[in-house]
Amino acid sequence: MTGLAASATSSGEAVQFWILGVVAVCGALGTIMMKRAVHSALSLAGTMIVLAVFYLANGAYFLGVVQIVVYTGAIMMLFLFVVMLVGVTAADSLKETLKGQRWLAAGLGIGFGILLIAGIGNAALKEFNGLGEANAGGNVQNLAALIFTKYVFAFEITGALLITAVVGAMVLTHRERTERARTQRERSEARIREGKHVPPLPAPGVYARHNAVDIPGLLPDGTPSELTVNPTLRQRGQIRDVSGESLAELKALEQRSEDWLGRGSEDESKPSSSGGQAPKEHKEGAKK
Amino acid sequence: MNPVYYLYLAALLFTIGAAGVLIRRNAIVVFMCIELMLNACNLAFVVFSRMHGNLDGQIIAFFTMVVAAAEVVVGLAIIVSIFRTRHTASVDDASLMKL
Amino acid sequence: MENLIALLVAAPLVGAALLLCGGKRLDRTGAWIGSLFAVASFAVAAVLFADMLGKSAEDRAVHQHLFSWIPVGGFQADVGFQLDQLSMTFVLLITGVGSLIHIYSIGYMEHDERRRRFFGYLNLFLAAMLLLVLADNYLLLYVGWEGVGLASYLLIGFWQHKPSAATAAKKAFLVNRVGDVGLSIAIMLMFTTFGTFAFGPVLAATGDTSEGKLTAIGLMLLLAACGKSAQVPLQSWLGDAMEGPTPVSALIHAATMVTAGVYLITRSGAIFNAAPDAQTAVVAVGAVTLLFGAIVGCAKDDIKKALAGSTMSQIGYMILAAGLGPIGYAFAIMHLVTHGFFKAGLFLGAGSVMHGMNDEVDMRHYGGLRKYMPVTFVTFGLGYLAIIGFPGLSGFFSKDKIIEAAFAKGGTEGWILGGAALLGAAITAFYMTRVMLMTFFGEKRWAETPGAAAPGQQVQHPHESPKVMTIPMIVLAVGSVFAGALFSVNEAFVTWLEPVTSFAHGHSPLSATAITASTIVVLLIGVGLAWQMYGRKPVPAVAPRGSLLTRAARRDLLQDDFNHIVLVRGGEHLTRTLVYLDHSVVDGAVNGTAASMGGLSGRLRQLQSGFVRSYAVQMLGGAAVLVAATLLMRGV
Amino acid sequence: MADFSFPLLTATAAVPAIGAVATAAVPAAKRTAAKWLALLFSLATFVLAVVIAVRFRPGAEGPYQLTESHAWIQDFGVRYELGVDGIAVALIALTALLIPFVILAGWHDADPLESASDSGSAAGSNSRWRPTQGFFALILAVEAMVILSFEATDVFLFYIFFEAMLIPMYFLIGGFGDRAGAHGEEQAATQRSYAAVKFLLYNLAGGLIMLAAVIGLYAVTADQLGSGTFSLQQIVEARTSGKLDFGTGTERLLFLGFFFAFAVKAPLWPLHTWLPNAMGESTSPVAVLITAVVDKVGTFAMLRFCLQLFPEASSWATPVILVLALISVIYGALLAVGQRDIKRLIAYASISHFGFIILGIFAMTTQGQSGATLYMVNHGISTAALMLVAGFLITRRGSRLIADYGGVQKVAPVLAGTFLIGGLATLSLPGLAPFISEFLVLVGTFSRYPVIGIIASVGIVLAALYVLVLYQRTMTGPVKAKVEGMPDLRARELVVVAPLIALLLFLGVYPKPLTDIVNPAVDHTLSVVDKKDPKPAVRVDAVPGAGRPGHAVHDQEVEAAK
Repeated sequence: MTGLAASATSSGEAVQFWILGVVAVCGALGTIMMKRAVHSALSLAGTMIVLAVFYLANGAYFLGVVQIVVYTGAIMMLFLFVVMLVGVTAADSLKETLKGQRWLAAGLGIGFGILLIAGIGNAALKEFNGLGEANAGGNVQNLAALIFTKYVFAFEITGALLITAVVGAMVLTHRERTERARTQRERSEARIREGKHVPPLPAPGVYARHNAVDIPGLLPDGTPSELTVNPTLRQRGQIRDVSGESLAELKALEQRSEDWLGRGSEDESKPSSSGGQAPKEHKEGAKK
Repeated sequence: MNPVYYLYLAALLFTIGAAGVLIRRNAIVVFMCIELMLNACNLAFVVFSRMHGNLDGQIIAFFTMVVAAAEVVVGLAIIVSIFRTRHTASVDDASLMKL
Repeated sequence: MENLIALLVAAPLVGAALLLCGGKRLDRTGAWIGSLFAVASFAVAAVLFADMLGKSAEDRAVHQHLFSWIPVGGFQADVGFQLDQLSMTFVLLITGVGSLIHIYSIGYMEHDERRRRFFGYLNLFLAAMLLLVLADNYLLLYVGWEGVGLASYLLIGFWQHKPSAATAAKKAFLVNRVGDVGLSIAIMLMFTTFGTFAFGPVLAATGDTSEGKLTAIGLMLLLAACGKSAQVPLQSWLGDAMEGPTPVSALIHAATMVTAGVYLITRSGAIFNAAPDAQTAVVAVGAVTLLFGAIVGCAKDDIKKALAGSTMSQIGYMILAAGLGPIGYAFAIMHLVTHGFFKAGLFLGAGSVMHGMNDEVDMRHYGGLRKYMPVTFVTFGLGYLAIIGFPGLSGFFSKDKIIEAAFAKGGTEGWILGGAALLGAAITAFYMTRVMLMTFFGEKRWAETPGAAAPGQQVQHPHESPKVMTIPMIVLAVGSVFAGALFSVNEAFVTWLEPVTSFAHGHSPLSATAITASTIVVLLIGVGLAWQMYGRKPVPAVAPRGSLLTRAARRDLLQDDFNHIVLVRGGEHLTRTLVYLDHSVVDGAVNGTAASMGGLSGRLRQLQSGFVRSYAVQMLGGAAVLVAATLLMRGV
Repeated sequence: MADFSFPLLTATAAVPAIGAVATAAVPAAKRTAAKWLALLFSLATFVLAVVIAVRFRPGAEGPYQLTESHAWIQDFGVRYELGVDGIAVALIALTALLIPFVILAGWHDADPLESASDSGSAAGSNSRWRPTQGFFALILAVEAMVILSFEATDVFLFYIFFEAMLIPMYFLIGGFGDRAGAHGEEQAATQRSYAAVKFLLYNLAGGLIMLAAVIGLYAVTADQLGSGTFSLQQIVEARTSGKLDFGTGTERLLFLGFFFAFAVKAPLWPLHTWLPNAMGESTSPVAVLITAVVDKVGTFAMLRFCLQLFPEASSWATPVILVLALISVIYGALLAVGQRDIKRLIAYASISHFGFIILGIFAMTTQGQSGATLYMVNHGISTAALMLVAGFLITRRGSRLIADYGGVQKVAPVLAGTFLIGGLATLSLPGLAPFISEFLVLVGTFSRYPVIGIIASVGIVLAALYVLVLYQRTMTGPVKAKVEGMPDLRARELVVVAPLIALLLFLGVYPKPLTDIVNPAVDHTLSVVDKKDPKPAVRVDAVPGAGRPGHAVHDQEVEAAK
């Protein structure tokens, strides 16, 4: 392990670098290219894991672990939470609205990168005295020593910072109820007053043999009712419309009973065809 | 192999992140890109600490992580509250200095 | 005794203050108060005069230092008086004639409701004029110099409701200002040359000074004199100044103020003696003006304007004499005094005539008045005889001496000047006779009853003026008869002035008798000519078109038109363009800058789109620039 | 002075400041009380100024007296340093003298309009309501700042008040106008705000450039003296002892920085165009405040700071400045002739007079600079007299156009008389104070630059022209219909005008008290600039007034020259 931290880098590390480096870059590109926020988050997580490995490779064992735990563990999860929370319009079009913004961004980005690389290039970074003796007593212990001696002040301040952040987050997100919550009576009265849809909303899944929340209930004629499912789900397009399927199965049932009653078998293929199209609809419903 | 390549990689990631900040309109993704930039910096710090043979770089990277965590918390909170009022997370829509 | 000198100035000053700040309650008594103060200062003058006669010629000059006025570094201006023979002469003339005219005005201004202020102004004038002649340094003299200018401004424009009067007053002040600039520059030159501008040191130090500087000073003094004494080219104001009440014309624009120029030149004699070129300029101005004024005087039908022209020309004589140097100074002053008498008398006479004729000034509406106002006729006549230099009367002695001195200048110059002087005498005789005839002789060109009035004739009830007006006229007439003779008795006047204005006998190519004879001859020619034109045949009630010269002379030889076209119009155009430029260019430049700033900021505002990402782009650009800068710094 | 414990100078500046606060605090209903309070404070200030003048000993050692010095901002060597020389004393006296008259003259200028007074409290016409308290408080504030800037001997301290002055002036110009707008109150208001903004921008531009110069000065001193300082005295001493030496280039730049600000304030051609607007649109007391008090700070600062801090640069720039001043003299006079608006005419006349002042300052002769200082005082008084009477005239007729008047002399003789005297003072008639200063300036200029002196004296004639034309068009001639019922000066107005006229007469006849105070300061300035009066070509032995009182000054001058 200490060898890893030494100045002379093994060829193994080189291989590791070249492979994982490519992965990291791909992850980064994915982050900025992917259409859905979720995918961006995932690819970013990938990059971070790679970076964690690189930390380890550079002798920052503690950081490597922290990277995985805190970043990929905590922060990315936080991201995903928010994405889920906000994710309704998460799929934003990559079409540029600001004029010339994209070209400017590309140009500046490339120029900046070139500048940085040039800077690194002409910086004299030849000699490497590795972390051999720095990590002598163990990386974590030495870090701890530094944090609690040399950087103790900054450390305390970061503590304060974190507290502040927590409070801030609470203040920002916690919404104070300004008006008194309306009692059930009042709500019902209001519903009567506005007159449309007086009874409570119908539950989903009724009359269909499912009772999952994402399946609209069917009206007597078998068509699905919008009212029965949560609008958020509808908006996300995560409703499974089983109307067609259930109708087909109804038909198949009648067919079977007729068969069983020994009626004319002039229409054999129907149930198979209907049964054949049902799963397709099912899939579509799921995909929608 | 010369660890300077790590630095090149860091620069590359940083640039990509910056470009992302400029290009993406979704606030969350913008935040991610910022995280990406921070991470690039961290990588550079770690590599530097290896170069100089002392742990200060790592310490800085450590602090950076803490700050990044705090920043994400607050930032995301802000995004959520904006989303509540505007029903959108696009940074372009938040072009006025009022909610 | 010298402490009285301040009293001379103080008395009329107090009077002026009293009358101007006194308010309504002095309205009735104002006239008498003013006259009282004038007479008081005359009394003081008489006392001082008696005292001076008591002393020997050398220590007659008296000084009184009051206080240090403007002490700044090397620049030491004091308020101090110097009373020597020259000043004394003027003091007597000013206070004497001044008092008489005050008294005369009591009658003349009887019906003017603002006469309190009138007498206040008159007193103010007396004070300023006395200050002028009593000052012991040029700066204090300058104060008096402008003071009389102010007084004359106020008095010319006394009837301010008449726009013509207001304009005339303004014109007089402005033209005088031009002259005053000359005086102030002269004082500055003296200061830079001698380090002082007190009479004593300056005039003493002329010996060891470059002639060029002295010439410059002399010319500047001459400019001042031209302004104040209405000499060419600054004479244009005197004619219009007749807009003022007649006593003012008599006192200020005939007897005293206009002669200040002569006083200045005589006082600065030492400078002029050392600067021949300046002297030449002086005599040239004098000669030109005496002819100019005489010619103008011939053409005017307004009696006061005619007299004004004559004043101009008489002062031309004095300036000419003063320009002749030691041979002339004394005679200049002498003529000044005699002129003070008879010209004042003539003006008062004219005033009396106007008083009797409802302020009618056009001589073509007079005629045959001798029967109606005998006293006026007699006094005016005596003054007339005096001014044309009728043998035995004062004008004869003084003018004759000047002509003599002019010849005595010597060389062709002498001949030219002498000739001019003679010619002037002839013309004087002509126009004065003309005035006399048109006013008092011939058919009356007015009617006593409306019925008898022929077309173009006014109804007049001419009557003799009250005693309070006639008595001063009589006194002045007496003076104009005997003064000359009195002065000439074994050159009393010359010897009197000699200690101040060094005197030298001129040696003219012609004998004195010859000159006297020739003067009498030209005199007779002039009178005869006038008799021919105005005495024998009746005077037309409307002025005939007249010859080109006549018409030019009526318009002051076109000098005013020149002023109007060149100075007034030009000035108006200049100011108008400047006003425009100030608004459009000087101010416009600034406003333009402001506008362009506004435009620029409007353009810059586009950058602040409010889009976070465009800000981010700018940030990244800035970061890139910084990195590049760092690299370059490290690179080199 | 060590033996002098009571901070007289601070008190003199503090009294009006306190007065400003007190006046502003008076409740809105008690307008008259506010007026009297303001008047009271201004009079107290005047008393203090008189005390200063008495305490001040012309012959004493050292350039400044009654000095106070306290550390203020150590890090930048900024000290609270006050001190007066003769020039400052004269100008402080002038300021403290004029303010009571300004307040008296503006007694009713800030009253609510008749229409506003009845319906003022009601909604709508609040915009036309002029808060009286504010008006007088602002005037007092201006007085305090002006006095402090006359007293400050620390460049930074001076700069602060030099700039802060603009704020109350801005509101005075923009907020209060005489109801003589030709096209109604609304347009008058827009013109006012235009004038106020113009005033502010011009002076701010100058001030900012000066700020740069001030910082530069600090940098140089910090660089060369080790510790940077703004103290005028220290810098001058360091210069003379050779410890401090700006390079030629730096000195010239710094000089220009300072001079630009002062030239805007003064105002010098071509930076003058703000003055006519400001004076034309503001009420006549405010106009007097501008031209007679505030602008004097500019010329005063030229004398105290430009010349003493940067002698070489001053003498380097002299030719150009003299030419500009000459242009101002002639140009201002000519434009005054061309004006149709009484107040603008007076404004341009002031521009011409400021040209004279600057001429005198940069002629670098005793006469020139003493003359310039006297000129500041006399011009203050004479313009105050003329402008205030003009203001009375304008408020009577409700118009600023000369053409609207005529024959006033017949209906209001006293008003006409005072107006004429003010005008005569403006055209510097001998016997009135301005003559002395103007003549001194001309002599001083002439003795070193004859040609400029001669051209400048043309200004005398032009002055006569514009004054007399103004008087003739307004006061003489047949009585215009609108002028018929015009009342003569009231008691209050006489109280304002009479003392000014008396002062003009007194200083015209006996200016010695003033010259005695001013001369030593001028000699000190000249010794700093290291200039001597040109000696006359012919040495006349018999100098008049040798061994007389008033000749002592001459001896002092000789000593100072050593």
